[in-house]
Amino acid sequence: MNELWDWDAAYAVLPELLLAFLKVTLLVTVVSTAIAAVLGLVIAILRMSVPKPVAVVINFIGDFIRMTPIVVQLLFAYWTFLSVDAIVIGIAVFGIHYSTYMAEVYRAGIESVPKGQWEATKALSMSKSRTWIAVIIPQALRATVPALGNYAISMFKDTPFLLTIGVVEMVRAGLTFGGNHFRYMEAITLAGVIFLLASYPTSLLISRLEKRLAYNY
Amino acid sequence: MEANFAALAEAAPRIWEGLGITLLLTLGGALLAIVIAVVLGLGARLNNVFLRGICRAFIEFFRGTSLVVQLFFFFFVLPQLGVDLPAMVCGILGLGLNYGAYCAEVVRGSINSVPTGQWEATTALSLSKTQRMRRIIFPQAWALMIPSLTNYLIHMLKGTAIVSFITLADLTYHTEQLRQDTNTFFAYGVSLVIYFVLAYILTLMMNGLEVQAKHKLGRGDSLRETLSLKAPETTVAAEGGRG
Amino acid sequence: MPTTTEPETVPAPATAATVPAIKFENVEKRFGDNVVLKDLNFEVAKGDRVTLIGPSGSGKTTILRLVMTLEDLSGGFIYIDGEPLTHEERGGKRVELGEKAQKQIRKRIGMVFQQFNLFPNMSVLENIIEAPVHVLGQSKEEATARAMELLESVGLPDKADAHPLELSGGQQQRVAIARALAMDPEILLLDEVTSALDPEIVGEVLGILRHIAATTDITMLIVTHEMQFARDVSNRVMMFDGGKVVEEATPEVMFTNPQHERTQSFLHAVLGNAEDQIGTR
Amino acid sequence: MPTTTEPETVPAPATAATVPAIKFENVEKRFGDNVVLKDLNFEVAKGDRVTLIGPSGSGKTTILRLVMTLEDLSGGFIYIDGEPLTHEERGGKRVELGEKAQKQIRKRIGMVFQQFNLFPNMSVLENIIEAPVHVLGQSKEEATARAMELLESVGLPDKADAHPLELSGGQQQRVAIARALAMDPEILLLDEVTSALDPEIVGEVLGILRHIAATTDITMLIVTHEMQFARDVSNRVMMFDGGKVVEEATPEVMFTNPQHERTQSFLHAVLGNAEDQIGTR
Amino acid sequence: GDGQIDSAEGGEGAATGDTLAKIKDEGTVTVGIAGEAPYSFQEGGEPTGGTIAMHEEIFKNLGVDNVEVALVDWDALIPGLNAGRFDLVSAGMSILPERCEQAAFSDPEIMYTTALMVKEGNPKGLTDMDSVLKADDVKLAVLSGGIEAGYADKLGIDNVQSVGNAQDGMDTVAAGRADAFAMTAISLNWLADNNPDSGVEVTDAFVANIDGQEQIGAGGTVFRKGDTELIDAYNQELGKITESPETYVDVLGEFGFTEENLPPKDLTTEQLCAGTAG
Ligand SMILES: Nc1ncnc2c1ncn2[C@@H]1O[C@H](COP(=O)(O)OP(=O)(O)OP(=O)(O)O)[C@@H](O)[C@H]1O
Ligand SMILES: Nc1ncnc2c1ncn2[C@@H]1O[C@H](COP(=O)(O)OP(=O)(O)OP(=O)(O)O)[C@@H](O)[C@H]1O
Ligand SMILES: [Mg+2]
Ligand SMILES: [Mg+2]
Repeated sequence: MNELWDWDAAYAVLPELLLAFLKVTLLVTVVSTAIAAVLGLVIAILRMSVPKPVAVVINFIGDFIRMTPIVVQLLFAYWTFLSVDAIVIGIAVFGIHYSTYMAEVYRAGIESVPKGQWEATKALSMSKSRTWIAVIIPQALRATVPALGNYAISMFKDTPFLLTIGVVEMVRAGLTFGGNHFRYMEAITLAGVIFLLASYPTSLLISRLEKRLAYNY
Repeated sequence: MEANFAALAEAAPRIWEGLGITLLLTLGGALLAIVIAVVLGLGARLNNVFLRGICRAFIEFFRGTSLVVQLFFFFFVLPQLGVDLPAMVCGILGLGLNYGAYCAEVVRGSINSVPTGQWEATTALSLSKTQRMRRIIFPQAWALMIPSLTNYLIHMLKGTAIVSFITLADLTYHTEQLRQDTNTFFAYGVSLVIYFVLAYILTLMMNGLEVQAKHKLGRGDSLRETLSLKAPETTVAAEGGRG
Repeated sequence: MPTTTEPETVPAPATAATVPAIKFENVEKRFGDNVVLKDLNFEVAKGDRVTLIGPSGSGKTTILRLVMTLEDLSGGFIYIDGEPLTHEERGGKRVELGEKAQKQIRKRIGMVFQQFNLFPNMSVLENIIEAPVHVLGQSKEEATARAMELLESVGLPDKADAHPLELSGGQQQRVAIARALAMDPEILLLDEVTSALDPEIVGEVLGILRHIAATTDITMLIVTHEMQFARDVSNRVMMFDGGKVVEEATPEVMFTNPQHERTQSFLHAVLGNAEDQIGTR
Repeated sequence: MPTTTEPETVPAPATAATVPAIKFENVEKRFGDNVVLKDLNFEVAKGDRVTLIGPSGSGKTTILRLVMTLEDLSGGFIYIDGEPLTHEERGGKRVELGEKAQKQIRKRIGMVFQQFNLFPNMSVLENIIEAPVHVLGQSKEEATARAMELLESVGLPDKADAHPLELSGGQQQRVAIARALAMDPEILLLDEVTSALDPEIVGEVLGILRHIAATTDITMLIVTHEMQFARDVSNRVMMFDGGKVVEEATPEVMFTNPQHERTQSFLHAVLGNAEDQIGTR
Repeated sequence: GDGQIDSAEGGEGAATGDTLAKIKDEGTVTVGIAGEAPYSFQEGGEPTGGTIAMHEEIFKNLGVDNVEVALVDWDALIPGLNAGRFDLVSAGMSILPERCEQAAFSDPEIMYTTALMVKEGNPKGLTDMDSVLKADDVKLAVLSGGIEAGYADKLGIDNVQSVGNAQDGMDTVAAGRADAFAMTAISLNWLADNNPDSGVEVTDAFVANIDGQEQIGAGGTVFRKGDTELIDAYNQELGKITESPETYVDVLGEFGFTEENLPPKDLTTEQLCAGTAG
């Protein structure tokens, strides 16, 4: 019977995990977060400014995307858009999936801007676009920065799903190593540790940010 | 297309069974998660540094490592240490602990956002700490936390899609099998729709719960909300923790 | 001018001097089923300072918000300088004006809110120059120069770069007043501008307003609980109740010799509170 | 009793009649670096009705909150009926009392808040019987009977099953008063209980309190901006400023002939606001 | 059922080495499979496939009538074996030196040759790995973690797309996401035969050649390292099947296995584990 933990295997798999982490996991997380942040805001504003029936449609699509597993969405997109690279599909699906969450965060943020602020812009005859840009969005954003960070972390931990469309991210790299060497324990455990090491400090940073933003207001 | 539907009809009983597994995991996981969330959420507010530290470590650990890793340990490693749990128990345990840790932050955040006036009134009436929490604060925090809990319930439903890793034949597994007999597009389409309908129903139920809870606090009245597919509010303040 | 009235003259077109600054014509305002204002008619002449008084819920705030187009008008018409504000009669029908037309008129109206509503993401100066620069198209220098003048006149010349939330309530309200004045409004709406302030600070804000009333000819529509301020600044007081103007008079008459029974009991409750309200239960 | 004083008698132990209901001894309260109260000493005799007045931020609320143990005491001692509330001197050292001991004394104190703080998850009746049942251990019937009496006395007998948020502000505050009284407190703390209410409603709440003052012998410590109410109900007024008692007198003296310059200017600002404050800028 | 993908209960706890006694006692052996046709998979809920047929035969002879399967992910086969969730892995896993350090293999059971699945008509004219390497506009799909992935890596083919399972590989080629899919000939032929409408075909099998060295690939059954008694008994029965081409094809032929897949007598697991075969 082989022992539970083998340091040699751990040393052997670590570079592969880190490489995949840097090349795929981090790339997808960062680019997709940027997409989600921007697209989410666009959706949130669009929903509040288009006619009701259009808003209903946008809402429905958003709900559909938000309420179905990202794994299935990845597969669906992968087999539908055949000329697109898997990594691009991955980034796009993560970006779009999380943009529906971000749209909700922005909505909450926008709604948390006191009604008086809207009224003041009207009393000053400010235009709609200027109202959004100069008053509403800056205030809404402050409240949403922590949530954005939280979703980035949660996206980060969802990246293993990329393995279903053949993108070799960290966990896939670990499993491949495991398959070749029949040692999974070290690969999976180290992947977990890397997740923890990357996400915990980030979330600490976010809660500090959260507190600072809260006090400044 | 007809061949697709024929294959679907043929696979229906198995998909139905997979649906059962998915629901069992979701609801079992949710029950465990809420218990863990309340325990850890309250524990993370304790004055005792030691107990609080344990709760915090627990929360950070289960949030920080990913669900796949946790399932791997419960199903494949624990037996080597002599603890041999059935796959379903492993699944529920993994989901419950993972999402319980997330929800603990929701519970803590919601309790903290019950207005200070309510806490002070309980002191002015000399209620004990347990009475205060049980009778005054928690019932009010409950209404605040439901939207975020709904959010995580949907996450959990979606999270069950990976349990084939621990030999559970859930909805995703069976629709994945369906793919061998139908075109890929169709199989995943069916899967998406089923998940959406499930999530929709769960959301409606939770919205109903929220309306009821808010109504008890004398806020929010209409059934209209129950009927609308209200997006789970990500109340930035109440969430407090990390999504 | 000493000319005799010529009988054949057609009714003179409303001239600037005779057209009221604000005119409510059969105004109705409903919130759902709740009719707050019904068939309301009144006029405010140019340069007038009119105070609205009345019990809580009588619709005073609603009137100001209608003028500022913060609420939709359910029925009737409001005219500013004789021009329709939100709706006009066209071919016997009541038609809503386009956003553009409304905006044109809205520019002439300024409002100061009970809760100040300063923009917390901008400095005091930025708050004041925002609209002049982006709405009136003033240059940044021009707007800043004017803003500094206004800050001077509200007694806060050294707070230009401060953050609004660093200021006390009274200071915030003075900035809000400066911000409204920076748009050079013809009409200024004031809704309980001191009721969110500590009693000791109320005076400084009212002093500023008194000064503005004394040195400009801006038309003012004021809602306040400070009866002394109403008496001091306004030249007309309108008592509202049940969505109607119950009584209308100069402050002297209104506060010393109210005619209507409802006005009497209201003033008794508000002014007389300290003296004998307690004993009347 | 007609006995002569015996010279050899040791100082009589503090009896119920002579021990003050509340005693502050060298009380200090800091928030971070901000020293709000410093070396504060005063006493409130049993059955006294003491009103605290003073400018905003002078620490009035803080004093009430210290008595209610809602704030930690930074230094000094507070005694209730001669018993230490949160800290006592033991062997020359200042030691904090256990939660149990504090709770025992806290039971004798009731507080009514500016924002009412009724529990929204309970009906009016449940709000009132909550503490009697779960803290004093009364039976539900007993507590309900007493609650109905109290609701009667605050004029709301028909609102027992209503939800707090369905009530007007004034009604909510009356329920809050009933809830505090249901614990039969020896000391009642009132912090600006009317300042969240509409002016017209203030009277009904003050009337209730006047009634309570007239019909019970509860010791009351009151913070209010309603000077007339202070004059009406209290038998002592304490003026605070800079964390100190600046002046202390009966209401008659305090309001008609204040001695201290700070008191004069404060009362001038608060009471005289309507008359001449506006012109003084 | 209880939702478990298999219908079996699996082995109990971590293995203790007396697995042979246990399965004889119970009359049931549980084998882990990853659902790969034609080796071991389920059809209509029933386990079937080449290695399954072989194991049914062998364990019947060992006095164990009942072969039950636990269907898991490919990557869960070894963790599941170690966790005692089943008694052995029936998936024709390749015998490789690194793997031998962690688990025990039976004697060689199946010889592997490689083939390429390509679009019908083989538009790029591919024949083997070298032809893929030479053509510079060819994208090659490989099973992630499969031997072919290693071949591609060693040959320096970098236009590679990894796929999760054989079905994905075929779809990838059929959909044009890749030009060729390299895998064992047995699997590819089975796939192509069972999906006549998919628009793909399979090239002739070849033995991959890297740096002039033929890559001898052979697969076997995987056991826990301590189960020596079981392995010995198993190998003895296995020998009766691999004894001659006739007996071999008799058992496995139904699933597309031929004489070519019968390992040569002189090839041993020791050689394969030491990397000295071929
Ligand atoms: N947004 C709204 N939705 C529904 N009802 C409203 C709304 N705003 C005001 N009302 C109702 O309109 C009536 C008039 O309100 P308004 O605020 O104009 O009164 P007010 O005279 O300003 O009172 P106060 O002195 O308390 O400020 C009230 O009955 C109020 O409940
Ligand atoms: N929780 C707190 N944290 C920090 N500072 C506080 C806190 N509560 C009160 N203070 C400070 O203590 C001082 C006294 O406050 P307090 O509320 O007792 O004044 P007050 O006399 O009741 O004023 P007001 O008339 O405005 O109610 C103020 O300077 C205030 O800023
Ligand atoms: Mg109003
Ligand atoms: Mg106070």
